[in-house]
Amino acid sequence: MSKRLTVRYFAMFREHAGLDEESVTLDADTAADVFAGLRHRHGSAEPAGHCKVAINDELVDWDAAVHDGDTVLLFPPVAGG
Amino acid sequence: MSKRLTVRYFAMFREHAGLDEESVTLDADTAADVFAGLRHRHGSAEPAGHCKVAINDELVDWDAAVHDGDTVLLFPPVAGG
Amino acid sequence: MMEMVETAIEPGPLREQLLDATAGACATFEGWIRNHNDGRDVLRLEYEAYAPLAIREGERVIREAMAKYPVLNARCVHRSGLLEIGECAVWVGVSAAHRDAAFLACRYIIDEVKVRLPIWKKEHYAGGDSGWVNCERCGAHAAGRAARA
Amino acid sequence: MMEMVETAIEPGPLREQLLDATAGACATFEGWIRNHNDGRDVLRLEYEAYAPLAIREGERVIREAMAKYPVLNARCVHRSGLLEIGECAVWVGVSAAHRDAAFLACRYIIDEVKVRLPIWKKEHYAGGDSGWVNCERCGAHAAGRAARA
Repeated sequence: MSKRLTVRYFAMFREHAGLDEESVTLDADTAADVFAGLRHRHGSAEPAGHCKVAINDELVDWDAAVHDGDTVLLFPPVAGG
Repeated sequence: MSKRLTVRYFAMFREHAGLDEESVTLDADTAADVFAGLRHRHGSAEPAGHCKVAINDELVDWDAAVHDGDTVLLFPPVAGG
Repeated sequence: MMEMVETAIEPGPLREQLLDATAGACATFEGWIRNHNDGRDVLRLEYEAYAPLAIREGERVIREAMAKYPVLNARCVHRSGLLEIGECAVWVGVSAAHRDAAFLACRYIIDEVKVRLPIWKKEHYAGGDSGWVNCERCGAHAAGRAARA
Repeated sequence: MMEMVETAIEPGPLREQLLDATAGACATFEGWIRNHNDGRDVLRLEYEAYAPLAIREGERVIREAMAKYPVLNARCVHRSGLLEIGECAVWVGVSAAHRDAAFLACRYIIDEVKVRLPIWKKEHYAGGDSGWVNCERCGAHAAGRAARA
């Protein structure tokens, strides 16, 4: 089902998208659907599993449901420390 | 064979002997013999193996030979850190 | 306690905060910017972090460490922004009654922080190019974009 | 490098001496005087050391650690004399390219230092008595003498 979402890109994804944040209308049930549907934006051909995702500032699994109005944060593979 | 040795006591051994250092003449071939021969001085009924010994400022095994004129350092069980 | 900062990490005052009359051991770890990685000369590192979630996930990691091991205090501070060679990117400190718990908790925290917190680093190489660490295969256009950056 | 000191150990300058442009990790350990041991309230600790041999054996331990693990710098400082609760009795610091070696070498050094260096500690208890640590069974007259001390 089509949802209106705010998507935020970080690090390499932000550089690829050329922006921090955008509003998108997307046919997506789960976080994984958002990742797959926005490949042309974040630029990653990798499986979502190598990356992380948060919905409304909560880290979630890729099968977490997205709802209309959610903010989805797409994180490339992390490298702290 | 009887040897003239300088013996130094540390920590609990020093407290028991009531002095840091003394000259002794002792029938001893090895460091273990010194430890056993001076039980009344260092006060330990424990096996030498729980303690350490140095001859002329070198840590040695208990079966190391002692020679006339050596300085033997008797160390109770250590507890650094 | 987890903290994200944008200025130099100072280990001295952080260590003070771990002091406890019942503590017999204190283990710390610091991650420093080194001048090489994977055989390449590194000039400096750029850290990007999403602080709200990094703090929340860091707090979770610290709570896990304190539940797993008998420790008294545990803290972690991570820096973001542009860091030069030799600077401290992350500091972890743990105090405990005994050293075993202090070492294990400190190790647990840094291991988890490195793989769970939303923090990224971009290496700037001697050749003038740059690259996001762990992202070699992240994007189809990755190599080309990094080289142009 | 191994050092024996009779005044307060200051971790700040010691850490500085580990800095190295090729180091990505720094692990430290501190042993602090805690206010309890084996269920007894401890007021302070008295460390006795035979410095010449403690230094030599400490240097040997550090060399062993550097041979076993790929580390860049390793240092240990041990204090002797009368120490109050919360004071630092021993500091170990190791820098390395990677954290695994830094942690393992740091742990190796403190573990060996505790059991190999000619250093002893006497605990002074809240009850007014005192006792040499690890020496419970050292001497026939031990308990009596300590109580009178």
